[in-house]
Amino acid sequence: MALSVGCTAKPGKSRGNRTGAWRVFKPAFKHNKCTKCGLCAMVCPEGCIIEQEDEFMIPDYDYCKGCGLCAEECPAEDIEMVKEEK
Amino acid sequence: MMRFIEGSLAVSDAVRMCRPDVVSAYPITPQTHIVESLAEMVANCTLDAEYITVESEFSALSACLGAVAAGSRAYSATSSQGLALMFEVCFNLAGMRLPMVMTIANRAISAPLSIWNDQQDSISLRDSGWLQFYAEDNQEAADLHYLAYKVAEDQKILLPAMVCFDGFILSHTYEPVDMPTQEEVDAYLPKFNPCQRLDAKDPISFGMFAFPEYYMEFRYAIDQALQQSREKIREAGKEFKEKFGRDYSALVEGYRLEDAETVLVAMGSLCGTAKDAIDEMRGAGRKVGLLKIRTYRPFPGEEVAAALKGAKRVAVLDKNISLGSKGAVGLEVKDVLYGSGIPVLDYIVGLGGRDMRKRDIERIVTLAEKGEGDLFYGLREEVA
Amino acid sequence: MKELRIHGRGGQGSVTAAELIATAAFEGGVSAQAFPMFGVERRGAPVQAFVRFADKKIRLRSQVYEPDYIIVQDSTLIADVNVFAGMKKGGIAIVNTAKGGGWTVPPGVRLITVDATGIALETLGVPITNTSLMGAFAAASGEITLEAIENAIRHRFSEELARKNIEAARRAYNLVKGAA
Amino acid sequence: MVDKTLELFDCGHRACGGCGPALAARLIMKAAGTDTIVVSATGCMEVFSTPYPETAWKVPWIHSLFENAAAVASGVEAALKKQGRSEKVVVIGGDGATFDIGMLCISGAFERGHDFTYICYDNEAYMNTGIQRSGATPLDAHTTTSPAGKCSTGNRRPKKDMPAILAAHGAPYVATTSIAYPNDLMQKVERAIETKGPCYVQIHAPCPTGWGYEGDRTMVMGKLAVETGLFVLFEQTDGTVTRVKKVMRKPVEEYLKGQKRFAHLFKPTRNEAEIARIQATADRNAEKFGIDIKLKKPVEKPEG
Repeated sequence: MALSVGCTAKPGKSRGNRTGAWRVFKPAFKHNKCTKCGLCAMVCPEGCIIEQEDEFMIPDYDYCKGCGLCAEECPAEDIEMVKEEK
Repeated sequence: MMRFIEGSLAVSDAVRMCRPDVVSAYPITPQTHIVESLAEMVANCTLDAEYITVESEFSALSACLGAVAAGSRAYSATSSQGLALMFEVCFNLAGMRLPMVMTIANRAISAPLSIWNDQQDSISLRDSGWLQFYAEDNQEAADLHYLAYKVAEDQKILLPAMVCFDGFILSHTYEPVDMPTQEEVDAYLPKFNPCQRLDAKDPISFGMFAFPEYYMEFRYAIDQALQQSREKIREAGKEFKEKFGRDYSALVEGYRLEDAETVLVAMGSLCGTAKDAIDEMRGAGRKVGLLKIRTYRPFPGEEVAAALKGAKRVAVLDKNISLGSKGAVGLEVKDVLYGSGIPVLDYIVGLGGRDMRKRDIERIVTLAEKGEGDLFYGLREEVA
Repeated sequence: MKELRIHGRGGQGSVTAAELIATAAFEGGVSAQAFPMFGVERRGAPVQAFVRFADKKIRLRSQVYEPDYIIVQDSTLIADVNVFAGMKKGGIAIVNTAKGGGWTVPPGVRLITVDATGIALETLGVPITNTSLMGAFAAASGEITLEAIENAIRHRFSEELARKNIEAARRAYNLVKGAA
Repeated sequence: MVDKTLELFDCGHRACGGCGPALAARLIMKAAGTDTIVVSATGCMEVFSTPYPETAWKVPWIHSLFENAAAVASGVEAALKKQGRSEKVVVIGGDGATFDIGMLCISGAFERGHDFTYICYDNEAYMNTGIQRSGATPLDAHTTTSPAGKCSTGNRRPKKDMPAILAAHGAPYVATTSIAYPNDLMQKVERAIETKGPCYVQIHAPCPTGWGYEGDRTMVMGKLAVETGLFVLFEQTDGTVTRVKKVMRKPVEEYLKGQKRFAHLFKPTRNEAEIARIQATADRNAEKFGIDIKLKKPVEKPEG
């Protein structure tokens, strides 16, 4: 790859860094009591929780660092942090 | 048109004709007349630019950085402490490959506090990645601005440039300067056309940080651009000669080098005094010549070597000192002549406004003939 | 090449005088250079400014140590500053005074006194002596013509002010010419 | 209107899990929108979002130095003006860049009246270099340069009042907000950007690593700071406080206890005096901004 002039970059490149590998605990989105309020997506520091066609939220595990903020904030207590075996 | 004009005003008028979009500077002696004059032009609508009156030189250059990144042509001017305060931003502009031009009215650096001329300020930034031009007179000082923008903004170069002229000695001197017309400058200097800029339509991240696996390559790229800029300077100088008649196609300039046994090497206004001194010495049968270095960065090593190859000895006049070592030009010349057997003697002269007269040049030539060099010239007796 | 050193006090316009004289020389077809003594002097402190005249491009950048001419804008300086220092034989010293002289000058130096302040007060109404001294200098040295001075003044000042200043320059010029 | 679905701060950035500033960046960009140029100061956010060539920013973004973001933004704004362009300029800097080293450039830029919004993500210390105190570090917080010890209770000084300083520069809009209140944050950023002239928004952005709590508690910490009165959310227009977030105040202890940086106030012995000083800070804030929700009391019988 040719280097850019002056160390610049176009958007999109950070996706090359799969931060999902940092995860120890994984948020399991149970979709039992979920009210589709979207708070989990709003508070995710990664911005990796994505609304599906059925309006349920699913994290992109390629980037989810497993911080647990979504589980802590979920008003329906419908997200569970589980130890991940990789 | 020939005008009888103060050096600072010749520079500010040249800058005006370069059509900067953003001017940002902070007052400091002896540069101040330049930016006062530009502010007046903006106030009178003879210069269509945004003039940012910053709270420090550090912000002046930072604002210029932002302006260039956003795709505008930027200009600043400073001296001495002001340039020292810009140190960090200087490296940053070059590293980010953001071209602009800044005038340095060369002045000594504190302490002790001195408002007078030497070249320590800009020399201290020789490693920053900026092109550095040194003017002998106000004609060169003005002309080098058109040339500097042209080279700096070239797509293969994209580096900032300093046009250095000796504070007070040139900046406050009235002399005749041939000023071109706006049309002539427009025909020589194209509009700034950045290859990338801050633009919501095509987002780019500028100024990222580099891990060890990339940092060296980016520094290498800057060095490559500077190395290649020699050819671009020659080209731009040649075109300058075609358009304006004055020849800047070489990075150095020889004066009476034919059969010269002692060759003086100098930068800036000292070259003028040296030329007069050489004429007198030649009149007395002494074989003396001068090599003037106009472009210090990139350093014109090959030209210097070629110009000095016939000399019996070389006497370098340095208006700066790398404390604990030698003068910055002297070191470069020694490097270039390494292995040639030609002795290079370095003289630290004119620091903090110490006046250099013809007789001082003649005395230095005498010292060089005796092989006495690598010294501060003309120290007070109580020190010596 | 001829060299002129102007002695004055901060605020008296020595730099402007140097610039005006050099401009007049330039407009008269002579190569010229004018520069101040680079200093931090405040109002009232003794200051100097320099002018060089030559028939070819002036390259020399050092200060003026052995002047062909000096102009002393204020004779009270003479007690404290060696204004005549280094003057060349055959040189001319022009001193602004109403007294008429009495100072010891170096051998071979001609002393010319002119009441530039008096002329300035009568013609301009203010004690700004630059243009009167220019006239005196032109008459004494021959380095510049009265016509060149008039042109330089016209380029610098508005019409009314230019008229008065030209009058000041002429009167000093004629006074010095008449005395010669 | 803020488009909450807009994501202009991309995945793959290298912030710690549960990072308050990373969340701040996402929320800021939702409010700012695509027609924005971001100028960043050196700091944690700059480092975790732009290791070459992996930029997380989907808008034009520039970083120059630690202390010059406001000056760079001045130049960007001037250039846009000259070119007749309409993008909005937003500066994002941490509290070190804002309260301390960048103060001169910020003061200059605000005084000159450039049209830009300066956003400080305030995590109350230099996190990028390993948790050193800044002018935004609160009273008694332990940092590596304000350590608690035998003869120290941590940071000796209260937090600098940066909003007041910038309001004193004549900023037309000054606001404080917190990542714990995403809608409040987005609304204030949007208002700042819409307001012409230099505006300031300070976002309280808890840092799990620097403060010593688990990443899942970032929102909880943010809320507790507000609910205890230690960080007041307010809005100031042309020098007048126009809106304040009112709370049912909790004792400061509830906020302090959950963070390692205040652990020395509780262990080995409870430091009543210092906890009282911090409580007094909260009480003063409550008094000054009138944040307490006053419950209606039963009407007292007249005497006699």
